[in-house]
Amino acid sequence: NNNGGNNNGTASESASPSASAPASESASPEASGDSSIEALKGKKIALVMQFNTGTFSAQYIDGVKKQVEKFGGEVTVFASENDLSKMASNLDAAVNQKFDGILIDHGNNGALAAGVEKAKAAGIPVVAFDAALGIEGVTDLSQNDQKMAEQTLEQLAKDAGGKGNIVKVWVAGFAPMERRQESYAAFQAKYPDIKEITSFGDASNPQLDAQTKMEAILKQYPEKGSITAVWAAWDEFAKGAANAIKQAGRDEIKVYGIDMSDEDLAMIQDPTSPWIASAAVDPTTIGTVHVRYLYQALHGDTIEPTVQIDSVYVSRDALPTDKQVTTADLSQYVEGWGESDQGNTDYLKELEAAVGAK
Amino acid sequence: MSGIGKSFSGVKALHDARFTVEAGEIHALLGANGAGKSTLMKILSGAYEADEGTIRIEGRELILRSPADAKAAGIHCVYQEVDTSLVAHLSVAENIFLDRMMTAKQRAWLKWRDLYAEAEKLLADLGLNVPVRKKVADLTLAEKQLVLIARVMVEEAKIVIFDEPTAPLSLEETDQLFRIMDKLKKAGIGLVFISHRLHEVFQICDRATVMRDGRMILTEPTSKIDTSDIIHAMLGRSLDDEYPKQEVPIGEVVLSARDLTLGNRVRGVDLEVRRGEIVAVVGLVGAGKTELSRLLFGADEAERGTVRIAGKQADLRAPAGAVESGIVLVPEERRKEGILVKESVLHNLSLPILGQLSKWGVLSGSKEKSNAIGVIGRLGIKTSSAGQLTGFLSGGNQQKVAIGKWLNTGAEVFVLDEPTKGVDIGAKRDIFTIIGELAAQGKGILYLTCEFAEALGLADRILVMCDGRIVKQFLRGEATQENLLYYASAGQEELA
Amino acid sequence: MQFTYKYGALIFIGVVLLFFSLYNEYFFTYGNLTDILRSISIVTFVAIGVTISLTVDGFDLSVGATVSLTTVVTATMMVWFEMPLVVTIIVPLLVGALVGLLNSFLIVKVRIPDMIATLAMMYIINGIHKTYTKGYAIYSNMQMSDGTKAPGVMEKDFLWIGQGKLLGVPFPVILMLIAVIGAHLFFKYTRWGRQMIMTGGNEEAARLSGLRVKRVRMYAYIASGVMAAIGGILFAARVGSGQIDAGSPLLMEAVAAVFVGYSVLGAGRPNIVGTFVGAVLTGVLINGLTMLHVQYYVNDIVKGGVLVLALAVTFMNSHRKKTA
Amino acid sequence: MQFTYKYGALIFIGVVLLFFSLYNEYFFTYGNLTDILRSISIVTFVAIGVTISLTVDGFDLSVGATVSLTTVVTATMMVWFEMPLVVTIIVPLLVGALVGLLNSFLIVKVRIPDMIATLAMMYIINGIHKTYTKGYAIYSNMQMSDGTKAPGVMEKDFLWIGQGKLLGVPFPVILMLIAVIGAHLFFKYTRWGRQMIMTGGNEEAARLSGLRVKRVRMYAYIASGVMAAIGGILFAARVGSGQIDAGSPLLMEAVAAVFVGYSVLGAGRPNIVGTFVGAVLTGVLINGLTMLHVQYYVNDIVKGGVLVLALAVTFMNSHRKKTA
Ligand SMILES: Nc1ncnc2c1ncn2[C@@H]1O[C@H](COP(=O)(O)OP(=O)(O)OP(=O)(O)O)[C@@H](O)[C@H]1O
Ligand SMILES: Nc1ncnc2c1ncn2[C@@H]1O[C@H](COP(=O)(O)OP(=O)(O)OP(=O)(O)O)[C@@H](O)[C@H]1O
Ligand SMILES: [Mg+2]
Ligand SMILES: [Mg+2]
Repeated sequence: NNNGGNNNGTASESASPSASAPASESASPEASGDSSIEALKGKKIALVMQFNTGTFSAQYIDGVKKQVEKFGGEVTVFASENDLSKMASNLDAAVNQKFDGILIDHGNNGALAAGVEKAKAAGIPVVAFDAALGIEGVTDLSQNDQKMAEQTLEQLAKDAGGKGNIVKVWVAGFAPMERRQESYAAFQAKYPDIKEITSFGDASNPQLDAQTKMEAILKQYPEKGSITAVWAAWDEFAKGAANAIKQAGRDEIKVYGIDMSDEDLAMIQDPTSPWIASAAVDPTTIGTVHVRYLYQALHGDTIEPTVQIDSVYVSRDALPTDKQVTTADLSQYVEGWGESDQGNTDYLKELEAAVGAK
Repeated sequence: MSGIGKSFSGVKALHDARFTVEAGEIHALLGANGAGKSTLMKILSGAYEADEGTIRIEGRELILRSPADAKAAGIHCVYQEVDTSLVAHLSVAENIFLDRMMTAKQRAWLKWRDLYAEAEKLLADLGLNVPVRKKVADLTLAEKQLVLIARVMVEEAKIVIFDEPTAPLSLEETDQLFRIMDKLKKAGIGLVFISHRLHEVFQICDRATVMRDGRMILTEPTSKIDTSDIIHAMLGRSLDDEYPKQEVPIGEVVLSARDLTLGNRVRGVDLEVRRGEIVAVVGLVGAGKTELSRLLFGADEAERGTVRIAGKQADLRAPAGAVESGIVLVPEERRKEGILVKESVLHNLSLPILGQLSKWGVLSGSKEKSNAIGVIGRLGIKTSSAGQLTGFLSGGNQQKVAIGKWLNTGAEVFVLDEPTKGVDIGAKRDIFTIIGELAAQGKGILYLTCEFAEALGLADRILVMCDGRIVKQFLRGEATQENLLYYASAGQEELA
Repeated sequence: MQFTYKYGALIFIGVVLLFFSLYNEYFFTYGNLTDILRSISIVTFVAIGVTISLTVDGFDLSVGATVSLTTVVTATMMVWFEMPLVVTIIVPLLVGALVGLLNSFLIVKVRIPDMIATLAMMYIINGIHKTYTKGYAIYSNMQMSDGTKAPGVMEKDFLWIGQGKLLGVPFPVILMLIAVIGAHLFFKYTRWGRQMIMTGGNEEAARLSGLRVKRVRMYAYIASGVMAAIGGILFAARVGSGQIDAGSPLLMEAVAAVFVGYSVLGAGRPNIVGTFVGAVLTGVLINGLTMLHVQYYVNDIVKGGVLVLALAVTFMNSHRKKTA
Repeated sequence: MQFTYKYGALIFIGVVLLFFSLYNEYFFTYGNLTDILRSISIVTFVAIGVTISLTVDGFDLSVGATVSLTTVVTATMMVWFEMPLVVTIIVPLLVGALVGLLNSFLIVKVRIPDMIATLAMMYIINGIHKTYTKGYAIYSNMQMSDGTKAPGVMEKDFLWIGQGKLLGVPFPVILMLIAVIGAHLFFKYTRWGRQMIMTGGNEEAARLSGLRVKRVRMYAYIASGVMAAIGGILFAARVGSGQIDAGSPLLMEAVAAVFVGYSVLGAGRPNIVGTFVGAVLTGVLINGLTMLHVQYYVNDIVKGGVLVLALAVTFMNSHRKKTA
C-alpha cells in the first residue's frame, strides 16, 4: 500500500511528521529493578475523553481499563459528551484531583493546552491520543487517518477498475474526518474517472440518517450499476449506508468504511452485506498502547513526541466464512491486527506479571 | 364618546354607541349580559381599539391605541375580570403600584421598604385591610377586588371606570367602596359605574345609561327613573316576577352532612336537604360557603365528617366519586372551574355523561348532539350553534351551560355556589326558573349565596353561615334581610 | 384568509411535492414515496406520543430516551437472552409503559411540572440504558466484555417488522398508518380520547365535571411511553441492532413534527393528523433535498424555514380571526 | 414543612458538598472549586438567557444554536478576518441580539407560540452556522477548502477571556458572577426587571396597566440572545477554536439548571439565583461523581435523580401549602 506522505496534516495536527514506532524501539533499554516496578503499582489514572458513544469508544475504554488493571492501577473516565469546553474542564479536574497520570482521547490543542501545561507543572505525565497537541514533553499517539482513508480508497479504485460513480458519506467539523477528507481530495485528483455523485452525512444521528439518505439516493439512481460504491468515512455511516443498500437489494454496490468494532466486523463478515472492507486500528489495542506509553512516562522514560498506531486493512476475503470473528481474534486472520506489542517494555511485562501473580 | 362601533370576528358588539361622563358625577352604565358595557369601557380605557367613532376628553379628540395612551390621558379602569388584571405571584404592594411600574413615574431603582410603607399608608387611608406583603394569589376574590380599587387611587385620574366592582364584595366592603367613590366624585373626577345590582345604582349614581345589544337605549338622571324603567330598557320587556317560586311537595332527606370540617374555614357543619327543597346557605363573603360546597362535592378533601346522599354514604375522595354518588356542584368561578371556555358548548354539555353517550367507549355523535340540543332548548341557552366555543357566550349563558351539563347525569342533589354572580336580571330569572324546575323534579337544591334577597325569594329554608359554622336556621317567610344580616355578622362578633 | 388558515400547510406540502416531482423524475415513484413513509415511521410513533402528552396539556420530553432504552432492551431480548419473538416485543412495550407510569407518578403524585419531570426522567433513562449495556451497542452474537460471545442473533422474523413488506407496502408504514388512524379515531370518537382533550383544555374544570383527571393524565403518559417503545422496537428492527443513544435526536424531530402539525387544518393545537402531516413534510424535505444534493447543513435551514412558514400561515390568521 | 420547602434545595447542595469533601481530599480545594465554577460559566450564561425568556413567560429553545453560531462567528472574526479584539467580541454580541430580535419578531409580530418559534429558529441557526463554515471547525490558520490557509490565529488576548485569571480567580468565573449578580439585581430592583416579571406573570394585566408588553418581550428575547452570545464567545475562548454544534448540548443542560432553580428558596418559578444554584449543583455533581469512580453513564442517572429530588421537595410542599 502506498504512503502518499501527506502526513503534514491540517493546522490542528501541528505535530511533526511521525514515524511509526515499532515496539522494540520504544522499549526502555534497561530492565528496571523491583523498586521501580513497585512504584508503578496502584496508580490512579484519569482518562479524559471528548466523546464516548458507540462501540468504538466502549472497546477503547475497555482496552484502557484492562491494561491499567493489569498494571495494578485504577482508571477514572471523564466523559465530555463531545463538548470541548467540558473536556477542558474535565482535564482541569483531573489535574486538581492529583491523578498520577492522564490519558487524553481526542480533543485539540486550543482546548487542552492550558490544562496540559497545568498537569506538567504538577508533574503529572500526559499522553494524548488523536489530539495532536504538539506540546513539548507530551506524547501524541494517533491513528493514521490519512492512511486509513487511502487504504480503503485505493482498494475501492482497484475494485472499480479506476472508474465509476461513488457516493461519499462524510461530515466536516471533526479533526479525524477532516484528515480523512485530505486523502479523499488526493484520491479524486488521482482518479478523474471516478465521479462523486453526491455526498452527505450528519453526525448527530449518523446511522439512521445515513440509512434514510442512502435510500433516497438509491431511488434516484435506480438502474443497477449506476452507483459503483459507497465510501463512508466513519463506521457509523457505513452501517447506515450498508443497511439501506442491503434492504434495497442493490448487491452490486459495495461499501468501504473506516474504523472497526466487533459490530462492524460482524457486518463485514455477513455475505449479504454490501460492506466489504474497512481500514482501522483495533480500538482495544489503541487503549492498550495508550496506557503503555503513559506508564513509560510514569516510569520516567523519555518518549518520542509522536507515535503512530498503524492501521490495518480488513476485507471480507480475508475473513473465514464458517465462524464469526471478533476484534479479539481478528489477528489470526489479518496480519498486523491486535496483539500489538507496541509500547511494551520489559519492565512493564514484569509489572504485569507481578500484578498478575497476586 | 360618540359613534363608537366595534365588531368581534364579524359580529357587531357596538353600534354607534354614545356616552358622556361629566367631571364630578357618577354615571351608571347598565345593560344585560353581553350588552357591550365592558367592551365600550375597554375602548375608553385603550384595551380595545374602536373600529369607528371618536373619543373626546375636555373637548380634545383623543386617539387611544393602547392602555398606556388612555392612562396618559387620565383614564383609569377597574376591570371586571379581576384575575386578568393582577399578577398573582407578586405582592399586594407591587400590584397596587403596577401602573406606576410601567412608566417613568417610577424610579428605575426600586426601594422595597418605601414601596411597602407607601402601600400600607394608602390602604390605611382607604380603610382597607389587606396585608401588603402577601402574594395576590393567596387573597380571596374580594380582597383582590379591593387591591384593584386601591390601585386606581394611586393614579392621577380624570375618569375612573368601575366595571362590576361590587360583584365579589360584601355589604360592608361595598359601603367602603361607595365612600371612596364619593370622595373621588367630590374631587371632581368623573366616574363610570357598572353593576347588575340596580339598588346600588340608585344609591350612588347621578345619571344612568342603559345599553341593549350594543346600542344606547336611555340616558337619564337617576332621580327621574325607577327600577322598572331600567329593566324595561335593558330587556326590551318588563319582568313581572323576579323570583318565580313554584310550590312543590317536599320529600324525604336526600342530602345529609354531618360534622364536615376543614381547618378553620369549615367547622363542623351539619345540614340536611330534602327532595324538592331549596335550601339556601347565606353568609358574608369569606364565611366559608365556597369551601363548604367544595367539600360536599369532593373538590377538596374534608378532615372530618360524612355525607350521605339518599341514604348512602357518598364517595367524596374526588369529584368523580361525588358525581357517581349523585351530588353535583356548579362552582363559583365559572370561567375557570365550571366550563371549558375553549371548548364548544356541545363538548361542555357532554363532559359529565360521556359514559352514557358512548358504547364500548365509542361516542355516539347523534346521542351527543341530541343531548346538547335538548339542554340548550330546555335552558334557553343563547348560542349561534352547539359548536360555538363556550367562551364566546355571555356570562349568563355560560352559567346556564355550567348548570346544564349536570341535567342528564341523574344527580339527586345540586349544589350551586353564587350562580347569579355577574349575571343580568333576565338571565338570573331564567336560572331561578331552572332551579325551581329541578326542585319540582324532586332534586335537592343547596343554594349558596351572599345575596340575602335571593335567598329570601327562592329558598324553602335558609341557613346562615358565619366563620365556618351554620349559626342559624330560618324557614321560608321567617327571615328578613335584617335578621339574616344580624346573624351573618353577629355570629362573627360572638366568636371574636 | 380562512382558507389559507385552514389549508395553508397542506397546500404548502403539495407545492413542495410538486416541486420535487418536477425536479426529479424518481421522486414521485411508488418506491420512493413508500421509502419516505418508512423513513418517518419511527419518528411518527414518537411524535404521536408527544401529541398525546400535549393533548392532556403535558409535555413528554422523555420519549427520545425511551426510544433509546427500548431499542436496546429489544435487542438484548434476542441477543443476550434468546427470547421468543413475543417476549422480544412485549418486554419493551412494558418498559415503555413503566416509563410512562413513572412520569405520571412524578407529575400527578409528586406534582412536579410536566416538562421538568420528564426532563429529569430523560436523564435518568438515558443513564439507565447505557448502564444496562455498559455503553455497548447490541448486535447479533456480540462480543461480551467478559470475552465470551452473546448467544443470540437478531431474529429474521423480528427484522421483518422493520424491513419487510406486506402486499408491497413496507410493514413499518402499515404499522404507522394503523397508529395514526387509530389515534385519530381515538381522539375523535372515543370517550377516553375526549376525556384527554377535555383534561388538556382545563384540568380543574374537567375535574370538577367529574373526570378522574389524574387517571386520564396517567393513561396519556403511559400511552406516550408505549408509543415511544414501539418507536424503539421499530428502530431495532430497522437497523438490525440496538444502538446506544439512538433516540436522542428523535425528541426534537418529533416535537418539530408536532409543532408543524399545529397549523394543519387550522387546529392551532396538537392533533394527530397534523402531527402525521408534519412528519411527512419533514420526510419529504429530507428525501427531496438529498436528491437535490444540497449540503446536509442546508437541510436544517430549510426545515426551520418551513416550520416558520407553515406556522406563520396559521398563527397570523388565527390572530386576525380573533380580533378582526 | 415551610422550611424544607424554602431551603430544601440549598441544604441538599450543602449535603452533597459535605459528602464529596469527606470522600475526597482534593474536592474541597480552592483550585477544584474554582474549576467547577469555571466549568459551569458557559452553561450559566445560557441558563440566564433561558431564565430571562421564561420570566416573560416565553421559552427560548434557540439559545444552544445561538451559542454554536456565535462561537464560530467569534473564531472566524480572528481566523478568517483578523479583526481586532473589540470587533471580535462585538460582532457575536450583535449576532446574538439579532437572533433575539428575529425570535421576538416571530413571537410578537407573527404570533407563533414561543416554543415553536424558537424551535424553528434553532433549526435555522443550526443550519446557518454550519453553512457559514461549510461544516468545518474554525481553528488558527485553518486549512480552507480552496487549499489556502486562513490568515489569522486565535489571539492570545482573546483566549485569556476564557482561560486567564484575575487576582487568582478564573476570568470566566468573574464574568459569570457579574452576570448572575447583575441579572438578579436587575430583576429584583429595577423597574425594567419588574416589568418583565409582570409581563410573564400576567401579560394581559401588564398590558392593561399600560405596559408595552411586546416591547418588553422583545427586549427579553434580545437579552436571551446576547447571553447566549456571551456563552458562545466564552466557548471559543475556552476551547481556542470555533467548534461546530458546540452549543447543542448546552440547551438541555441550561434548561435543567433553570428547572432545578425553581426549587431554590421556594420560588417555584424561574429565578436567577435558583438558576445559578442549579448550574452549581450540576457542576458539583459531575465533578464529585467522577471522583467517586462511578461510570460516566451513571452521571446521567444521578443528575436526573437529583433534579427529581430537588423538585419533589418544592412541589410536594407547595401543593400542601395551598390546600392545607
Ligand atoms: N374578545 C372578544 N371576542 C369575541 N367576542 C367578544 C369579546 N369580548 C366581548 N365579546 C362579545 O361582545 C359582546 C359584548 O360583551 P361585553 O363584555 O361588552 O358585555 P357586558 O355588557 O360587559 O356584559 P356583562 O354584564 O356580562 O359583563 C358580547 O356578545 C360578547 O360575547
Ligand atoms: N386561597 C386562599 N388562601 C387563603 N385563605 C383563603 C383562600 N381562599 C379562601 N380563604 C379564606 O377562607 C375563608 C372562607 O372563604 P370562602 O371562599 O369559602 O368564603 P365564601 O363564604 O364562599 O365567600 P365568597 O362569597 O367570596 O365566595 C375566608 O376567610 C377566606 O379569606
Ligand atoms: Mg362586562
Ligand atoms: Mg364563595
